[in-house]
Amino acid sequence: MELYHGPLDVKSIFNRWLDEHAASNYGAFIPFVGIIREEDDIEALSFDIYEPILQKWFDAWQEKAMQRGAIVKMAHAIGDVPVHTSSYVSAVFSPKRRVALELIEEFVEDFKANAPIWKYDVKKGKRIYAGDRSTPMEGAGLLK
Amino acid sequence: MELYHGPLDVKSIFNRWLDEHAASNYGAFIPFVGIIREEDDIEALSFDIYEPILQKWFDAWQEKAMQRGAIVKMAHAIGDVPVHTSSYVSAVFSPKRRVALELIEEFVEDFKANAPIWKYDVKKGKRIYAGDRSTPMEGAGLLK
Amino acid sequence: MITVEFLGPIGKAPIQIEAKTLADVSAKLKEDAALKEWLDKCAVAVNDTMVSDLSAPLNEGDRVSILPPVCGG
Amino acid sequence: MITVEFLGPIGKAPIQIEAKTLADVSAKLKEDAALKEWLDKCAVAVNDTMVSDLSAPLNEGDRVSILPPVCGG
Repeated sequence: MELYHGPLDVKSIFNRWLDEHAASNYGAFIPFVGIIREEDDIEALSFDIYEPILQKWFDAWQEKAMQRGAIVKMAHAIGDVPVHTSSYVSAVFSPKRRVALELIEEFVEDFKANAPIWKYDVKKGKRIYAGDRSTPMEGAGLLK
Repeated sequence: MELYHGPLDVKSIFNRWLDEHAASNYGAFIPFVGIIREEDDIEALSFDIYEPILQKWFDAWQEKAMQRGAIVKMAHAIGDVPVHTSSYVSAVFSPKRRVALELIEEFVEDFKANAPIWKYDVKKGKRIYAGDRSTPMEGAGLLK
Repeated sequence: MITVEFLGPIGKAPIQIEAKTLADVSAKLKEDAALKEWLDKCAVAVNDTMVSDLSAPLNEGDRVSILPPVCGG
Repeated sequence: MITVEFLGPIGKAPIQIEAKTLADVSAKLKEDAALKEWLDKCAVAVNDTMVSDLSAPLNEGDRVSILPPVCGG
């Protein structure tokens, strides 16, 4: 798992992951690249991350992937990420196509729902919590 | 659609596709990279392609993707592709994550079933048709 | 005359035959025992368009392609 | 004493309180009207492990994290 301040250098991350596994004998590699869309007059999105729990979430996924013979990779931005740049890259390497297609979907969707990352719109230099696009994590409301 | 003789230069294809759409305002980019696995004592896989029908298949998919606000990309190798190198790269660019995840799966699976491409194992320099791993195309058996 | 071409692993040179429909093509190809085993699992295109109707008329100069089972990627 | 920290957009500094269980933490946090609206939708971790049991005992020095709705990617 890799965290960066500011936008991701997608090409170098992708190229490095490919090099790392050039001889690992995986048959399928599926990256997912998330790019900040220009919409609603935002200049950027901005992210807070709570790393200890994100790392545990990721490690549990790595375990799950390995049980299916695959591995997962992930990079995410911290702080401001301008429109048309990337905040998030994840990937699956797997011996087989089917497992890779299933895993990338499950991994990305679970990431959206349960990775401890908070998103803000940046408008005129101000950070506004994207509460309406956010999802309560599993078990939310315990203290209510 | 791009066809190459021999293995694909995955990095340069990926980097070029990213550059082409750097300002297209897509929010999700999902490539699929197929890599030749070392197994069954093969040195390489080898491919025949019938381009006119592949192009039509691809154009129909592009149409379908555009109706969902997305686009598809594809590169494939012709001839021999040594183990641990890539024969196939495809991708979806889409405004939204969900459409991208759905399209890449449908696109890759339909490609497997209906793209006019024939695969051969290469063992000791000999090309052996991979008939047992091949799928009859839609409408097969018409002339039987 | 129409042309019949055999794609990928079939490994047979194109042939020219007289045929008014794909049913005629089918009858002609079945005369070749080596081809017969392929026909069960092959799809068919006419002038690079996939077809599913045996009785559609063929025209002089049409090109029929025989497509064996595929496995791209 | 245990520490309660508020992650992401809640924007509140950590506090130290006496609590034997998360039920005690809940009672204490509800005294703050500004926090009450968050509690409905926040998940909870103890020492960086997500928890779902209000009655599990807390130990001296434990760290309770309050996690508001997320949106990575």
